[in-house]
Amino acid sequence: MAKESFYSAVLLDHFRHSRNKGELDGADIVRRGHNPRCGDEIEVGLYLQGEKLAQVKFRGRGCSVCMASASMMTEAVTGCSKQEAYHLWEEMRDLFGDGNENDVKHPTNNLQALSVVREYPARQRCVLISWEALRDALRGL
Amino acid sequence: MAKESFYSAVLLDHFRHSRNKGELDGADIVRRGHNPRCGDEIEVGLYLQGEKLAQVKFRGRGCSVCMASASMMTEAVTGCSKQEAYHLWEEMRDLFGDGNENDVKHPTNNLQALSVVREYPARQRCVLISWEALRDALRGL
Amino acid sequence: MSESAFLLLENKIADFPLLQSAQHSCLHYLDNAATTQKPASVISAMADCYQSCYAPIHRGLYPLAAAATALYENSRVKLAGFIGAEKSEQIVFTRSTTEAINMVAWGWARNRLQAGDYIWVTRMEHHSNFLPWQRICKLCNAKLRIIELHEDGTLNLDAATELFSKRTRLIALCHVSNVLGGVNPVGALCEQAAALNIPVLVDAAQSVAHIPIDVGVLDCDFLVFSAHKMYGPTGIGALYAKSARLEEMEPLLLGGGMVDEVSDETRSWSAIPARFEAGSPNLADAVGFAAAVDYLGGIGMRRIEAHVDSLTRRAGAALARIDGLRLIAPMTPTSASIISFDMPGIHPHDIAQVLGECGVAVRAGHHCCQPLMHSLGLSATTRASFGVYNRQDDIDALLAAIDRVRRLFA
Amino acid sequence: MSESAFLLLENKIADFPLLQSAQHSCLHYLDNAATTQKPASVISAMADCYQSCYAPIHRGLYPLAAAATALYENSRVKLAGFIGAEKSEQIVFTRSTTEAINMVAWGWARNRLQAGDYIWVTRMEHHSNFLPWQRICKLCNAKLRIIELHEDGTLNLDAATELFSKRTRLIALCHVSNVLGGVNPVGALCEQAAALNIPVLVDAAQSVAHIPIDVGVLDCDFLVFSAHKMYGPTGIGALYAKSARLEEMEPLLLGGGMVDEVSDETRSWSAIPARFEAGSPNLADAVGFAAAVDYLGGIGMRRIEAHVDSLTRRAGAALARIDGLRLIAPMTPTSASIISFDMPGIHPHDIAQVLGECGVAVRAGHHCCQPLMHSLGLSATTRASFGVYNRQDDIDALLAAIDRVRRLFA
Ligand SMILES: Cc1ncc(COP(=O)(O)O)c(C=O)c1O
Ligand SMILES: Cc1ncc(COP(=O)(O)O)c(C=O)c1O
Repeated sequence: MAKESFYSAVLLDHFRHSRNKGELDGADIVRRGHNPRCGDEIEVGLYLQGEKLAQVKFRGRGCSVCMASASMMTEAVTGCSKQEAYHLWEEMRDLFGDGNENDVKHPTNNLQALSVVREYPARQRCVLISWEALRDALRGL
Repeated sequence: MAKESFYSAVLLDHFRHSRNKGELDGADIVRRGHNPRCGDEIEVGLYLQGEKLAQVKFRGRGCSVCMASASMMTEAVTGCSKQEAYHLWEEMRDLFGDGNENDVKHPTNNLQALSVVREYPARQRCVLISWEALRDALRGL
Repeated sequence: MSESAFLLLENKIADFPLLQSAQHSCLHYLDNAATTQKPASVISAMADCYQSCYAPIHRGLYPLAAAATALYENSRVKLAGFIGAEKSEQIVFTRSTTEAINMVAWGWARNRLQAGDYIWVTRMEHHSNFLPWQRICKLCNAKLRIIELHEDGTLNLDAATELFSKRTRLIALCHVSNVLGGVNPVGALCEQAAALNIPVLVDAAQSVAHIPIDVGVLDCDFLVFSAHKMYGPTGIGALYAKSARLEEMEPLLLGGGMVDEVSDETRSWSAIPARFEAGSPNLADAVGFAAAVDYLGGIGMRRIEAHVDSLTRRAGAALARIDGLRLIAPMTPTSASIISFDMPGIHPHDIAQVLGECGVAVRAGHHCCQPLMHSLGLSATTRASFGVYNRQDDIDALLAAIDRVRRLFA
Repeated sequence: MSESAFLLLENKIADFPLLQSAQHSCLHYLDNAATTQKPASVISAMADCYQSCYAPIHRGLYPLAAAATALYENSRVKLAGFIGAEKSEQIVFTRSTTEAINMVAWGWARNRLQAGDYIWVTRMEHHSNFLPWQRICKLCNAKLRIIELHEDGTLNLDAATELFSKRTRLIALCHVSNVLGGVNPVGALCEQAAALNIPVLVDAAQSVAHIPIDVGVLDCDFLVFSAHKMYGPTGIGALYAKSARLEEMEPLLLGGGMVDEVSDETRSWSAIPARFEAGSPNLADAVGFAAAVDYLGGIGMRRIEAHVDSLTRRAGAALARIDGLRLIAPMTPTSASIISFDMPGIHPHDIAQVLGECGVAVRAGHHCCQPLMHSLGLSATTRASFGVYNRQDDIDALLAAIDRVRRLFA
């Protein structure tokens, strides 16, 4: 048995009861992220108010990590400025991107449940799909 | 040190004082054998009297095994009928050819000095060059 | 079936250092279709080679080099014997199954393909037996034709109406699918194809460790497999071919050891099989490969087949009884070593991850079979696959872990 | 030179099980340019991998598979560090130097070569760095141009007037010749070539074990080498390339693990380096490769260079004094690890055979360098080559054995 279960209560909760999940009608911008290797696919929609992300929603299908990560992402960036959100994306990329190094900051507060995924390189893409959609949406604004 | 020296007195004698070596003028047929991998090259000439090989000569260049084998070959087949000579070639092929088996007859009398070469697959081609020229000459008659 | 009738092989775990180590005492390794564990005899054969008989091959004139060359060529002879090849020269050591197929596609098929010709594969092929043909067909303006499947995962040969047409240059198919696990009727296919002079390539990557193969009986033109899926080392595989096919084949890799004469403008190939083994031979892995063949031979392929088949059937029957679990291919009388399944609503990655936490190693994904996945309407499946060292307790652990998956994600 | 100044490395024989075994206690292994012996650390790293961390790479979702994947990717990181590559993705694991060169010739050069273009190689190239270019040039109606040599075996760059012409698409040359042993001025060549945007491939097969290499400084576009010539396992090598070159390169082998999406008609490549590693990765040999890098790093490349260079010089000086023996290339200030010689009237095969009987392992033949042999007017030479474990007594044994050759064949 692994020492620490991959499936923490927080992760499972975000998977079972995903936040901000639903149709993306009326979003200012929608972008898609996907992993062709496993067919997972997430669309992320941003709703702006001035410079701030008033609401961030997603829809799509994927494994528990993919769905939980999307759910956590929407919570983490709602209320952020575009710069703050982009900065969070950069932190996630450094943590879960290819060739990530060990000397990176671990995610703060509500993203911590994803840390365990770093030990499973094969699942890291699952974390990033929604974040990549967020990045593309931010760039597209 | 190897148990049995590769260079027996017989082999060295045939190398240093090769029998039947020289120009092939007036031969009934001349054929060439060569090993492109090491540049060795032997020409064999047959002189017939009726069905018998009255004389067999060679010329060329090569390593000691190649030259000694050619010299021994000329001694072994001189006086033979064409069939007898061809039969000797077949025995040599079985002994020194690729994928030779262990259950073959070892060479008789004056060819015995070559037996040790069987332990060195890399040198087996050296033995066969002159025999292949002999085979081609016999077939060409 | 009683336990005793079922346990055809005594416990083999003691032969496998990784499986008997304390560290992995709770491991239920059911990822054998991806790669198998290695017996001590294979590991030590390679170490012994490096420790007591290591030298360059084919060129050295000193005793150690002659001994190393003999070791290498003996491995070839062993491999030839294992699959019933007539001559050891018919075995080319390759890097893998994948390389072997690329060698045939590029070196043999390409020069024979005309615009409009067909190469046939099946819907269940691994990418390694699909992509090389796709590329070669594109290059030659030929057509890649696909034998589709029946609902039960078997080949729908009736629908492949042009399979035995005059335009077919080659049929390339797996002996056993790495997703569905069924055994394809390669013998019958080879026979029909031979009557029309159509060469057949058999991808034996998934069968060679579990099913006795005799190329003399099978009569295929090409057979390819990898050592690492048959308890041998990584980094080596084999291409068997009929001598006439090898004579027709152009080498994919050029370099040292495969030419007789080289000038600035030209070169002449060496004899077969050296012609297809450019570069310094992979001595140690060839020795390990031969040791794996010895290991299999020591147990006996018929006994292995019965053992693995029996395990697969038991597991299949038990899985089929689980609510919310669907076998991808129904168990057929010709199943072998592999079971794929699906738990609708639960992602295969999550299934495999939870199973992994329970010490049950299985694989989830498309298994390098996207054409098949698309046709099944799935993006991934979960796969359990069996080997000589597996036992009933591995099946029990698999079932218990699936129960946990259901509780976690229900 | 005094013995103490010379003996830069303490005795390394204890690190090498084969050399320290009783069976080979009289062996003087001087065939290092063909392949080197393996230290215990390399042999046990591979055995350990099979015994405690073996599983499929890149696809498994269970802890053992994650650990095996980390082991594989760590090996890549080690290799990258060893040659100073910026990113580990720039290291592609190949089967060998030979495969790496074929990958570049087929996958990169072919798509860039137009009729009339040049690829330049040198007169001293190994067949592995000659034949792939010869074939690709023929295929594309390009011209294979050859940098000829001075009498002393160095490159005659002045005579290669069109080397830096607009038509040159690539310069491919060895860092160190496997026959002549001199070090080519690859740094200066790369610099000149870079100014004209001409890519350079450096065949480091003979240098990487003896000379520190930093691709950051060297600035070549491609660098290729094999593990088995640097105290590592057989069956694995590496291709380093600049990221831009890798992006331009088409994969030679297609199969599992190197595609993202596959449909019946198309496919999309995976990211680099996976794109170039079709089929199941060669985990154990990658681990052994990394262990070899650790071994070299543990001694220090500068110390190894000094040791091997010193031995080579000593042997060269002694051989040069022997009547009836001719060094093929005079010792230059840049000699490294290799000496070829000729004894007119005595066939190299006989020299090597007698040396072999005396326990001195050297190589005789064309060394897969027929273009060079033709230009030297020889069909073969005898070659002695040095490694970390060689010492003065190996040179003494070589000299004594050559004396025996002279007496036997005088
Ligand atoms: C200079 C050089 N290049 C290339 C090679 C080919 O290396 P490998 O046989 O490991 O592919 C060799 C050695 O055989 C060599 O000496
Ligand atoms: C059916 C089948 N063919 C080909 C391959 C490719 O084998 P390898 O990765 O050893 O080249 C595999 C396994 O990966 C397979 O299962």
